[in-house]
Amino acid sequence: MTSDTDTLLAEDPITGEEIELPADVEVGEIIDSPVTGTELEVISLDPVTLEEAPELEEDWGE
Amino acid sequence: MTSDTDTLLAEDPITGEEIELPADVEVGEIIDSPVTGTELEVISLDPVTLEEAPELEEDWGE
Amino acid sequence: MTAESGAAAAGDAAPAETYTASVVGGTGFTGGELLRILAGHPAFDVVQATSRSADNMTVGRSHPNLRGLDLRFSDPDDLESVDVLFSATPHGVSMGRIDEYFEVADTVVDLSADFRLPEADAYDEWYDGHESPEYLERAEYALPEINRENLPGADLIAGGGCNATATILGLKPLVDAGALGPDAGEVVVDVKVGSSEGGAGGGAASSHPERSGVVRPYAPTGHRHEAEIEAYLGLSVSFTVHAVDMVRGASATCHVFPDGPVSKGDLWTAYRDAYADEPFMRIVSGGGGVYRYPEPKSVAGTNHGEVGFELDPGNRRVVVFSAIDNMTKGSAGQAVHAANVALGLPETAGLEFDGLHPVGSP
Amino acid sequence: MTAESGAAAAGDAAPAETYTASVVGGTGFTGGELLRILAGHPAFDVVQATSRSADNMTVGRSHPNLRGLDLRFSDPDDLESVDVLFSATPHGVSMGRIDEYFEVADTVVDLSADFRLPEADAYDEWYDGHESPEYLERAEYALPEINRENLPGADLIAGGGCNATATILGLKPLVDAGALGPDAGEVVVDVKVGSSEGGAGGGAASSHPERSGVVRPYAPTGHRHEAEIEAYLGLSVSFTVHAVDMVRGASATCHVFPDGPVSKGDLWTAYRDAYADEPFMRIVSGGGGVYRYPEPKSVAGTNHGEVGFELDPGNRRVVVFSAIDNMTKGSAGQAVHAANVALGLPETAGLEFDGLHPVGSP
Amino acid sequence: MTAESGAAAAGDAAPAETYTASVVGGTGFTGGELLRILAGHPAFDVVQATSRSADNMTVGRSHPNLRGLDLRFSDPDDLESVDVLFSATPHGVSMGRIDEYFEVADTVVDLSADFRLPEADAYDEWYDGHESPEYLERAEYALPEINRENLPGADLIAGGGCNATATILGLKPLVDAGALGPDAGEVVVDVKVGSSEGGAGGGAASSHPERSGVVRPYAPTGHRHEAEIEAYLGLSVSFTVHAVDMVRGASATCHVFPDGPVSKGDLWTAYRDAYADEPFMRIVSGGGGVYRYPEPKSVAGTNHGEVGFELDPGNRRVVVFSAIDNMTKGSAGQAVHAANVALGLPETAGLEFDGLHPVGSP
Amino acid sequence: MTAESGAAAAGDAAPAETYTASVVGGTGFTGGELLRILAGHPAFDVVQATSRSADNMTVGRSHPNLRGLDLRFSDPDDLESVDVLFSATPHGVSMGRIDEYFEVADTVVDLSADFRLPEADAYDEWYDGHESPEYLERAEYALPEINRENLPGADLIAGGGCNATATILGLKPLVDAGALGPDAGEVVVDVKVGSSEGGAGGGAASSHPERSGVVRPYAPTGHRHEAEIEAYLGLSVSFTVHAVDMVRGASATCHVFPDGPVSKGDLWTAYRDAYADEPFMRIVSGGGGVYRYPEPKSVAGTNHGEVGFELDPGNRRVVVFSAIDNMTKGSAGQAVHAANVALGLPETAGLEFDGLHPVGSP
Ligand SMILES: NC(=O)c1ccc[n+]([C@@H]2O[C@H](COP(=O)([O-])OP(=O)(O)OC[C@H]3O[C@@H](n4cnc5c(N)ncnc54)[C@H](OP(=O)(O)O)[C@@H]3O)[C@@H](O)[C@H]2O)c1
Ligand SMILES: NC(=O)c1ccc[n+]([C@@H]2O[C@H](COP(=O)([O-])OP(=O)(O)OC[C@H]3O[C@@H](n4cnc5c(N)ncnc54)[C@H](OP(=O)(O)O)[C@@H]3O)[C@@H](O)[C@H]2O)c1
Ligand SMILES: NC(=O)c1ccc[n+]([C@@H]2O[C@H](COP(=O)([O-])OP(=O)(O)OC[C@H]3O[C@@H](n4cnc5c(N)ncnc54)[C@H](OP(=O)(O)O)[C@@H]3O)[C@@H](O)[C@H]2O)c1
Ligand SMILES: NC(=O)c1ccc[n+]([C@@H]2O[C@H](COP(=O)([O-])OP(=O)(O)OC[C@H]3O[C@@H](n4cnc5c(N)ncnc54)[C@H](OP(=O)(O)O)[C@@H]3O)[C@@H](O)[C@H]2O)c1
Ligand SMILES: [Zn+2]
Ligand SMILES: [Zn+2]
Repeated sequence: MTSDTDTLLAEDPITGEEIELPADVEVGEIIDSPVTGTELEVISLDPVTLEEAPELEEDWGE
Repeated sequence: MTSDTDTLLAEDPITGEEIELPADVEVGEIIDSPVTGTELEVISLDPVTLEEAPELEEDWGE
Repeated sequence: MTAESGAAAAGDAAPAETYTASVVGGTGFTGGELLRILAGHPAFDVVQATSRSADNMTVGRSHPNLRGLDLRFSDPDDLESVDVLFSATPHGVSMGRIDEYFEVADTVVDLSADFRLPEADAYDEWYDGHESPEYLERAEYALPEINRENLPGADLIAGGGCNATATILGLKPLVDAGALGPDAGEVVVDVKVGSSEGGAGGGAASSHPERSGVVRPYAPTGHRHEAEIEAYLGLSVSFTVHAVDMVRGASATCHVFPDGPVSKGDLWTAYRDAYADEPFMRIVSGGGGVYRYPEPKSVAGTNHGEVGFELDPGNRRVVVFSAIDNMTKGSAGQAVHAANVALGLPETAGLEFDGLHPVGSP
Repeated sequence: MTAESGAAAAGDAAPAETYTASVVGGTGFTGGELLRILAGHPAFDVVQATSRSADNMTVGRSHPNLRGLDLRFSDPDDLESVDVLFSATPHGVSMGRIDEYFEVADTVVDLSADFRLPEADAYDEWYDGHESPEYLERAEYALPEINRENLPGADLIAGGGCNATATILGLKPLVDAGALGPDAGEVVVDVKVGSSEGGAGGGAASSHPERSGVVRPYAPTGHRHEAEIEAYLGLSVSFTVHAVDMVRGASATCHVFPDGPVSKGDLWTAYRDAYADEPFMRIVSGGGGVYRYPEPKSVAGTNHGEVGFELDPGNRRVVVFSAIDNMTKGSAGQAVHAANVALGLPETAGLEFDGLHPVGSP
Repeated sequence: MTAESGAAAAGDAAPAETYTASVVGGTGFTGGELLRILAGHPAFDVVQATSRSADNMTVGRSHPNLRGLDLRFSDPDDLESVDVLFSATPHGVSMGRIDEYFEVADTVVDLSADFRLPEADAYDEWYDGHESPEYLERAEYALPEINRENLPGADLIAGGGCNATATILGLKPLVDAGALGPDAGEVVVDVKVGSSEGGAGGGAASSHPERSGVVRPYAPTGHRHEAEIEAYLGLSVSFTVHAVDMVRGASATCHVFPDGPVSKGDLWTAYRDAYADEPFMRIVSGGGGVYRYPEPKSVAGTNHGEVGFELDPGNRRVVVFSAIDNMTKGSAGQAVHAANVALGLPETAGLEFDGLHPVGSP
Repeated sequence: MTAESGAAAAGDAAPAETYTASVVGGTGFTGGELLRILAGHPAFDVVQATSRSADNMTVGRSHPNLRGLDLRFSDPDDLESVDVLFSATPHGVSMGRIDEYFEVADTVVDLSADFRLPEADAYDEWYDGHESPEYLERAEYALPEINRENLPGADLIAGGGCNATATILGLKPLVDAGALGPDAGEVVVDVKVGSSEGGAGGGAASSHPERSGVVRPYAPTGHRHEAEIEAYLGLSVSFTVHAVDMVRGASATCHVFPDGPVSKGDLWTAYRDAYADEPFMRIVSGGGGVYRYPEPKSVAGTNHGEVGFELDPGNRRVVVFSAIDNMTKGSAGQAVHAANVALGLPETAGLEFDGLHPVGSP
């Protein structure tokens, strides 16, 4: 549905699978993995490296 | 229950009844009427004059 | 009054009198509410609660909040002698047993519709007639806010209907202030009630899957409480009742078109004149925060009634909101309140609970 | 229209045309509902959903039912060219961006109040004025049941308000039948709505502990939807809205006092004349079983509207009940329905879901 | 297969075959769900729905969402010949009528427990024995995620129990990955279910006032679904079921202590291996936003199952969450899914609905 | 102690002493609950309730049940001298102000986690460290059922966490009876809680549309209350918390695998030994009627705790159910109970409310 010209490829840090990201992602941006739904932080761009984002425990109302 | 030394007297702008307010109210402060519950704005202090505060329509989720 | 309570009165200072009480229909919803209130009431001593279906079982088996109460249901055919008999049975039961009730009790407080209407004709029109019409004149309507002066000493007290109570409490100040004279427009009363109004023995429509999440017109027109409202307010109303997703609570929205223009100040005067000295009535009308108008959940579990109003200048309408707990102010609490007045007890005795916050859908 | 869909139209029989679509305000409640409907619609291809707060995140993160949708939110400032742009933003956004919208889209369907009222004056009276009044005449009200003839080919469509939609659907048959002429009494409309009506960004009053179990007067008088009802029904109504404990649903109870006596037969005729051929309207009025009158939960998740009525012979009142899902018939479904009519698609395309039973408080 | 569907198959391209179907127990909750799904299914044509209590009444009277369906209930003793007979009756009915069913139908899909367990002994232990044990071997368990390979061509299909389905879907990936070998600790399964699980004919405990707002242990131990889980997972579990305040939904939290240490990566691998290609299964495990783990309301009305997990490093526990709609994936949807596989139809046919957001307590 | 209460003590018989009290965090949920309980408590006189956000507003504006209370919020920086200061602020506030608290008050009762754990290390591990570790030894855990002997005369009392309270109350009898020795299996605690547990300031996940109808894993693993349970039961538990659709209530289901075989009689003995003399504890385990096991709604609004159990002979499991109201027994009620013990007042003073029946989702 998203036009495929506008995507980047990266590796999911949890499953190792190849995933698609929008072409305009920037370093430091948080984006969710299409495989696991996990929030990932963009660590570098060339190549795109992703890391699990630290969880915001408290925002969820314990 | 509140110690009675610390109160001011004023007139409720809606019912005309005499009401008690905390001694430390300031001009511009919003305070609720003990009679009607309406939010009142402190217009002046000597004597204490109150006016119905404008309602914040949108804060209540229509 | 029993010897016991007489002795108590003579003897010592505190809780001067103790009255023995029984509850007929003790497994029911309002019967359980009566038991809860009476168990915490300083002047009542519950000696019997009846049930045909749970005879000999503990009261706490039906009402888990009353597990601490050391009482078992007994057969309604074996009534004990008491000072005050409360009856919380379906419509039609008390009218057939009223003589029997007076044989065992000095005072009878009935929560059903059986003695609510002053005229026997009304029972022909709205119900299936009346078996003991000779008691109708003797009966006093329980709602102190409109009938306090006739309650002291009354020995037959008829609890109001919950929707009627909400409506009467909402509109009475306007009636008293003369705002609803001959030129007034139609009075539309749109009621929303919880599932406990149907009593403990619900059918398919009362099952959780079917009854959850509803806004269900369950008495579109022709609700019997209209008769009561007409009798005690002198007002014919257009009445519609909806079931909504709560267990306790009745909320009446009254759309009123007064004779002539009224101001917000007029309304405050009318409502404060009516209720400023009432121990259970609160005027909640505008203001800030989350709770600006009457809401059933603000009064759930309590004998409070909340009323409030708003003005629709464009078309001269006054909207009146009235909220009660149908189980308390709308039945068991009202009954105990009336009994308090009848017996000369402090009006709020046993009815001090102020409710909870936050609270979900009580 | 894109080349793609043009080609499709020329070429072959089945799914003749495909239209590209975008949703501005895609994280919102009605935006999510639009995405749900469009994703299942045979003639639409969603190419963009915007969000400022969730830019680049998957749509499924906001709307768990759309986890299967391979789409990420993008910035509302970078709008793609589409055939149809749906905007589901708060009041005031679209009126400021409408020129921009038409630069990228052939057809604009706006779900806010920005283009609903025909006259700019009304925006001064009920809102804070209008920034682009020149578009008001061009806009067509989305509700096909009252405006079908003007929708084909329309390029600016204004979705109705949910409470207004429920009310208009309930009363229109009586207006058309001439029952509400100059001698009719006041029309009282008492509405009950779910919490999704407030949108995704609720405050303290919308939190679960405070909002659960309520019957809360939240627009006692002066609700803006009155303007819409007056504009499209030619009727001034006394309007009060209550929040009740459900998430989806708007239920309007209209208390009506017609010019002269009406019979149940008259009512059936009026409502059947109005709705017998409407694909989404159902008349539910009496009968047996649990569901005898309109209820929001019977139509939850669907584009159906239920209407029903009852007669109060004593005082000439007609009570009309009308129930819709505010997220569907009351906004996103209505918008797609209107787009279907505007583009010449089958009216029910994408809107076939019939709802669930049993269902709790959807 | 009927002549009709044969003709269709021969004639034209699209929906190659149409199968006639009947639903025994059509007034019930799962019967209604079957009717809803089959009515929207491209390959089924519902020709009969039975009821003893609502014989001759329209289906829409029981199920308001099906008011558009032109079908009346008929007597279960007058079964018509069909391709597929679905039976949604209480436990014990089908086992007594199974010969009769096969006289009128080529394929029988039974939603009760009557043909779920492979061994007759198990019926002696967990139920009251079995009347037609000779059919047990012939029956295939309906859940395609664990029994897909045996379904094509099956003519007796036994729908799983809803709590068993939730549990099996949650634990199967761990079993397949070998994480629950002989040294694993106890497997605790703590289930929360909605009120529709009890079926349409509830008693006092199912009435709205008693059933609202509960967290009620209703099967503390000894639930019959344990037998099914043991039969299909080869795992003995400690099983407890609670009723909570929703209508649809079953949520199983499985507390598991694997043989040895596992990592989050191991878990992702196990679950993706099991479900990546499953059309209805979703892994929801962490991430951001409001919906981070499986929730029944995310799948309400759909045939989806959500599973997720979390790791408790301190004590080597894996917590697995599994959520389904008991009426769909947990019964009627599973049954149609299995029938699709059995008949060679596309697996998702008739089961495309993706659910709603926001949604309250469906 | 103030002169006032000293005088009272010296002078006359009835309510011997009156203690002045203040509530820091008075707009919050547990702050409001404290105010409700203290306002009805015969021995306390509330002289101050603080709020930064509602300074000078009436208490009734935040808590509609307290509209009858003649008290306005004041600034937490202007604390009055009182006998007992109750603090109901978020974690981390009290530890920074504790010196200040003791300057104005003789006794401090803190409802947050700030003084709950006996060791400073635990704050490093589970929280963000501790600012005033020197107070930890002085603090007494509030729950009288496990710490009654240390409360008399205590001047720093630390209220327990609600989920920890439910768990500790459920498991303590088994620990005391020695059933959970070194050979016992894992202890799994599966908790279900209401939305008030999150406090008054909820975010998106707490909004009514998102929070209604959920069974939502909100602390799958790693919940901080584990630390408390370990500290006071000496037991490491596998702990998972789910949000369900109620406002008040915490229900813990503990799945326990004792060292060796236990009988139902053993269990009754263990629980009766632990709780037969406890004024607020009830054992509810089997029996008839609708309410057979502990349920949060049976204790809503009360300081009662219900515990019950069932035996799973097949695999030696004991299932323990424990239900409390998180706002009362789980926080404010527990705090007042502890203060009663500390000051030598009757234990149940101010805590007599027995709850409601029927009641929906309180
Ligand atoms: N629910 C409300 O909100 C409400 C409000 C105002 C007034 N009321 C009125 O209060 C009355 C009771 O209502 P409810 O809601 O409490 O009803 P309910 O829950 O159905 O209880 C009825 C009780 O009456 C007993 N009972 C029934 N038939 C009887 C008979 N022939 N003789 C003796 N006992 C009999 C039943 O117990 P057994 O079958 O075990 O004997 C049960 O305890 C009704 O008249 C109702 O109109 C109710
Ligand atoms: N809810 C109903 O039942 C209902 C019924 C009928 C009509 N409507 C109308 O439909 C509209 C949307 O209602 P809703 O309930 O869906 O509201 P909502 O849930 O609050 O959603 C509003 C959406 O608009 C986006 N947004 C807000 N300001 C924006 C701006 N300046 N520019 C671009 N995007 C903006 C928000 O996302 P980001 O902040 O992420 O950009 C969000 O996606 C309103 O006009 C409402 O009156 C609603
Ligand atoms: N509810 C669930 O979540 C769920 C999930 C999985 C499996 N199941 C299983 O599905 C079956 C149906 O459950 P349900 O919840 O739909 O039950 P239900 O709502 O009680 O419906 C039962 C249906 O069976 C009919 N029926 C009863 N006895 C019959 C008989 N002797 N002969 C013919 N028809 C009879 C009833 O209608 P009439 O009385 O009008 O004939 C009714 O239509 C049960 O075996 C249940 O275990 C249910
Ligand atoms: N909710 C429960 O079920 C529960 C159970 C057991 C224990 N607890 C504990 O009890 C405490 C309160 O919980 P709650 O649910 O009542 O929370 P809440 O509803 O969020 O209330 C917090 C209160 O503290 C005030 N406050 C916040 N920060 C403050 C500061 N820096 N200085 C002074 N006042 C401050 C707030 O009012 P203003 O912003 O107006 O000042 C508000 O009145 C928490 O520590 C919680 O862990 C809660
Ligand atoms: Zn509910
Ligand atoms: Zn709810």
